[in-house]
Amino acid sequence: MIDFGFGVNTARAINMDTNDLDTAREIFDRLPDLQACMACGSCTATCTAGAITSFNFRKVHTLVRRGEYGEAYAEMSKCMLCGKCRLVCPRGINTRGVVLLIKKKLGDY
Amino acid sequence: MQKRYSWKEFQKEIADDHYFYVRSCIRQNFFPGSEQAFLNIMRGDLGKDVFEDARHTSCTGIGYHSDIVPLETIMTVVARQFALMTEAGYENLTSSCITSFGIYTEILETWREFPETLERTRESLYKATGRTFEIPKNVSHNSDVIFHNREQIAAQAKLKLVNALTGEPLRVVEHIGCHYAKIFPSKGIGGSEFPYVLAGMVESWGGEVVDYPERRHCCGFGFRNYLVQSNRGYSVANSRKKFESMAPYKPDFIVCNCPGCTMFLDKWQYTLAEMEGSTYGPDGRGIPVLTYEEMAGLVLGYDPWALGMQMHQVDVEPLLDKMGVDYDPSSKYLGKKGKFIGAPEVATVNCSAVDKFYRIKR
Amino acid sequence: MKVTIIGGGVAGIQTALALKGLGHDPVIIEKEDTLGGKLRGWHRLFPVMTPARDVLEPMLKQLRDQQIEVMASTEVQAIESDGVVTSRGKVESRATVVCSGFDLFDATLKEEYGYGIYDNVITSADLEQMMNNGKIALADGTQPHRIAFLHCVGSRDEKVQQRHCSKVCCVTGVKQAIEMRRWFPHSEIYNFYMDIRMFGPGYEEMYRSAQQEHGIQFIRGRISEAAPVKGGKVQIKAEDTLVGRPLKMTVDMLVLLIGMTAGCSNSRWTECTGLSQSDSHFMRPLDMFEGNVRSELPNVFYAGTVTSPKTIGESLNEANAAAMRVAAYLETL
Amino acid sequence: MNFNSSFALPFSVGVMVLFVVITYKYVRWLYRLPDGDKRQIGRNLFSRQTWKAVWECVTESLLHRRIFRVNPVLGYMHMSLAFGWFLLIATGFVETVAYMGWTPVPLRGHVFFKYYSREAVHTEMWQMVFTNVMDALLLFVLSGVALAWTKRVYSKMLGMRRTTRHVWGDRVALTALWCIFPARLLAESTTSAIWHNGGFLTGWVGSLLADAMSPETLVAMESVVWWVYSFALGIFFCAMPFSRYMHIFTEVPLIFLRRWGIKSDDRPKSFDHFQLEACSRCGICIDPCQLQRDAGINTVQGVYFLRDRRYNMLSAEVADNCLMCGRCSERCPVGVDINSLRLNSRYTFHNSPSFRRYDYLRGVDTSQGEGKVGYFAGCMTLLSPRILQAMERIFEAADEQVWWADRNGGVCCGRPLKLTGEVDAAREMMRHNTQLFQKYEITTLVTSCPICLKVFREDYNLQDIEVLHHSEYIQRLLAEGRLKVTPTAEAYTYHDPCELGRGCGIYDEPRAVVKSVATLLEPSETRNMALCCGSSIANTAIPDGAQLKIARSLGQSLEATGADGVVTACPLCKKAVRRGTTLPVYDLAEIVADNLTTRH
Repeated sequence: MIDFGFGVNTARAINMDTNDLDTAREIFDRLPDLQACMACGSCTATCTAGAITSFNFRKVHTLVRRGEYGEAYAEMSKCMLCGKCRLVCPRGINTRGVVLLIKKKLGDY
Repeated sequence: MQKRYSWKEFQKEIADDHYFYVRSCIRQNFFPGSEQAFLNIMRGDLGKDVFEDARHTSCTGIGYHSDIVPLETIMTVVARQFALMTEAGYENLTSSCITSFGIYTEILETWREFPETLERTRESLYKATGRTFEIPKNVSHNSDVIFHNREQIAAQAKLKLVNALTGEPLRVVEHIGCHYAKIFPSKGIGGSEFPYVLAGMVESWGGEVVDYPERRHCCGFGFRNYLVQSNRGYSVANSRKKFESMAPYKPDFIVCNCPGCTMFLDKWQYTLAEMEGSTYGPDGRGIPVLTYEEMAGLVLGYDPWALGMQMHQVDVEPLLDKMGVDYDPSSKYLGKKGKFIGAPEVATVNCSAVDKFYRIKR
Repeated sequence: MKVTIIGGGVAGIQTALALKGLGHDPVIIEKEDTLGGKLRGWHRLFPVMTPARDVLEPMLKQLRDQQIEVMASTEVQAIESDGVVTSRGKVESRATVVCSGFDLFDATLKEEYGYGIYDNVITSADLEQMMNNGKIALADGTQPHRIAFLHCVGSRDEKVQQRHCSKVCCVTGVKQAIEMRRWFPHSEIYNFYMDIRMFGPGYEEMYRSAQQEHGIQFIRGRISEAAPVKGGKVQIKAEDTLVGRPLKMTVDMLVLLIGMTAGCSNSRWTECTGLSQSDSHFMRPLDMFEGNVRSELPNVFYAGTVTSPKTIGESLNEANAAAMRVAAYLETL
Repeated sequence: MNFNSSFALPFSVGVMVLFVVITYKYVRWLYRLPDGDKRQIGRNLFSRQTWKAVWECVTESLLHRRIFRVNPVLGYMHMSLAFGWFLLIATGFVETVAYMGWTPVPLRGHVFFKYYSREAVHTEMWQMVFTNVMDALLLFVLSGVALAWTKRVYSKMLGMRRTTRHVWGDRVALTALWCIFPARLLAESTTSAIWHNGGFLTGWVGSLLADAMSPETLVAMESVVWWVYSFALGIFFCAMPFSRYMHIFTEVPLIFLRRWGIKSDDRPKSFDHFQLEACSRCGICIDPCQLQRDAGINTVQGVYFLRDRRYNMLSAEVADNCLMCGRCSERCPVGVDINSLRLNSRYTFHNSPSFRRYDYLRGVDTSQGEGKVGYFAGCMTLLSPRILQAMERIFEAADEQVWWADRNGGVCCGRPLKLTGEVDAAREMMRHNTQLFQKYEITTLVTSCPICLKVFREDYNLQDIEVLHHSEYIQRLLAEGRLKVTPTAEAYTYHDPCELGRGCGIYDEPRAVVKSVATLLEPSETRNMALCCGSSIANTAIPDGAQLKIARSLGQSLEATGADGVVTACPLCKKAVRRGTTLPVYDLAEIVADNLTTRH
């Protein structure tokens, strides 16, 4: 192997062909109302943790639904589970349940 | 491929004869045989009038796309090429380079949309060189010209793009330079989504074009992305994306109409083989990358070494054998008078030392 | 009094029925050999999956029962002040209602999606046809597993000179996705959209049930291009704009939700009468409110999608409104 | 007397098994108690608590006083079985002693005394008394068994809308239990038919048998029915430690341990076994559960949760799907602390090491203002700006200098996280907020959120800071005359938030505040049996639709009071109740702030 002084960048694209979508499927089979998310972002706007850190609940769960699990556990662990998001969600999604479920499915504890 | 009728909607006018020829910076250095082959085919096989003025320069497109050369400067340089053409009494410009072709097209469109820029350019050119120029009647890329004459070449063909052993058509991946039609779809044969310029040649000469998911994707050259070393990882990643996408279709070779693409699709295969150990052709070899002139030259029976194919990073011998080309493998690195011109070191992408098979003469 | 109705789609038929009811003598001129227009090609209608047939058949029956005159396979060449000139000669009338409808967007113009090039790229209209024929399958006869719908093909797109929103494709996309889920319960279905515009009663509820009960995934991002993959599949690229990352996937079937473009006959109406067209080439009604079924000419009226994209229900409403307007106009004569 | 008879074998085996298993369990659980608990027992062993425990064993384990409060018939059923059987055993023992004097008699001798004494003379007056007392007790127990049968078929008669669905082991034990006393009646009656030693019941049934059968048949039948009786006892005793009937014995150590101050914690510990196995699965907890009542969720109630956990088949879904409103514990005849057990089950499912997940909290301080009184709005109050505004007006009217801890967004109190079982991570938040309170040296901490209140009082270690709910604080201001309100003609009903009422025992202060401005109307289920709003943060499994159903049902009960408006004292309840009623819903602070007497 020769070092040419540069590496090969990895693709940024979400590849739905190679991503493992089974875990994502298990997640929304358990909480089908997550599918009703219409990405209004009010959860992220009201988020207690999001006010202090870069945690973005909407983005993380959307990535999880696309099979992008990296960082999801660590990100969801920033959540304080205070429940404000559930109160503001116009689609009545059980957001706290989503946080716990994603952590359970993607964590190693 | 039968369904690819859409190209018919994007037909452009290609001059039939009397071309003023401008060269490509990259090709002069890396594929000099291809440019010579173009002239030989045009003049010798097709009997066309192609004029070349030794005073013409780089179009400075690489500098322009790397934000080094300003627009006014490149317009003046382009105007000078046109002045040389006008002085020689020609009206049809044909360019060896896709970047140049894109530059000419872009500047002509700019002059059309903003006539004041044309006036300013005339003034600059006159002040700098005392020259005047006419707008060319027709601007084409060399591949357009070959496409235009593809049936005549087919008629004169000594070989077809067919596997000599099995009789199956060769599977060809065609790669079109981004600046050929992605900027002005109507300036390319077949438009930007399904350009037909190379596919037409391949089909006329008996090959089979492979359509694959990343067909439209850029080769990764991207000027700055290659020129700055720390960005090269991005450049090579684009090529890899294409290779990974085309590899399952087992192409026999890649044909390009752009200097940069030919170079990078060829050389990045070596780089990837050395960096990651991955190759995309059969038996741990790379996929040979040809220019359209080399492809035309092989069809017309030219000697591959005369076409400059020893300059390739990925060895072409497997392809030549497959096509049934009559050539002398041992004289690969022998120059015009039989003088050894030097051979590259053995590279992973070529799997094993070529001279083991062919006893290459030094 | 005699009234000519140009076009025998739902708007034309309903206008004729309403005018007949008001005691006038309508004649429908239809360029094709059968009445019903685009509705004939549709399988079920949103938002409650009414079979298209159940809407059309009773209307056609009424038309026959009331012995309304129909001139099929007849093309209107010009509208004049005392009637219309057709391919079968002049038809004299006191008023004309233009119900010439819309054209389906030609998906081959969005070449990058490969319609007509790749076997398993089809349009929403093709899908309705498949459902009418009772068989949905890939080109090789097998069942699709992964299906993508692309919204806004030929709508809101400057590149194909379609600036307008075709209005019904969003809900059609949702409807067809649900239908596909019923045909293929184990499939994966993705809808790629720019905006979801659920403007009508029950539409939003349908959208939600598509997401929640039918497990259809909505990805916000327009597909940029389709490319072939071995085995007749299609690779599509889009940006998942909600996470800000490009996304690609291979699908078995790509359904393009084609929009409504202005009817090709609109330019003819403009040429012969001087009636004006909107920017998107639909006929421009007198105004958007009180005169929305009237034209700039006192004896020419509009109903249905000749003036803008509309649902079946809206077209029917306009037909009734136009009939009322025509009747009022005829009384002034 | 000769006590050698083979039919007693199943009974003897059963007793042995029962004794060994129970001893093993109790010794193991006690041994595994944490050292702190053991020291606690040592301290309280010889205290008044022990006597109280003895008395509680009598009133609860035998007489089932708490069940009588739920429903007298149901209470009678449980009492007749427990107390009746106890008396049968006790009286039987005395009877044996009376016959035999103080000689060693095997256990089977006491239990099957009617059989062994059949050849003895029964003519003495005291003998007749014993015989008839024993018959009376048997009848007493049989009446309980009859009621139990009835309950299976028609539970409403005993005041229960739903009864427990049992597991297989329970069914075996239950069937055996139901057989024991009819079998005993039959056995004793058969013997009586042959030997004429029965009382009013067994004698009468015996004479009926004697009329119906020949003496030979009776003799043959006698050995069979005594075998059946012994088998029923044996099976029951074998099944008992593995079934719900384990509660018969376990309730006793539970009562003692509880009296000695042992509690379940937010992490599982050995004491939990006593609570788990003291559950008789009577199912009284099912009816009060609003998930069952309003949302049709039938698998998560206390009885099922305890059962699943005891048999190691608990799923996170069952553990998580609970509002933790505490209504079930209020009714539980054994007094099982279901919420704590559920919490530490969730700990098992969800607690993850905290690592550095809340490192981002470091240095976060968005507080403003100065004062010895700190106000902590809590996340939910931040979504109810009317409460914030009302509190601001109240502080201003009372001339209080206030330090606002989280008005611009702060760090959650940690209780929601704790309630999901992530106890370790919740500590991080608690530590952060504690440091914040200490940094500003406040002496009083007021919060308008009962969720925060509970965690401040229960888990925070705020030594010198008095923690008050705003209802307590406002009531105090009113009492001290620092705040004056003008009464209105409105009539309000008050909704007890679970965390405030059952959680912190605060019922009277908010009512006093409401009464200072309006007439107070109580809903039918109030104070410790007040309904939950359905939006409890303790439940992470419930879908939105079910929350809404519960809120609507609560709304109906509040509307039934005829009040002009609903007052509550929790921002989360306020939002939830509003979804379930058309009445206006206010926070306590709002009605006070709106009716402040302006000073001149």
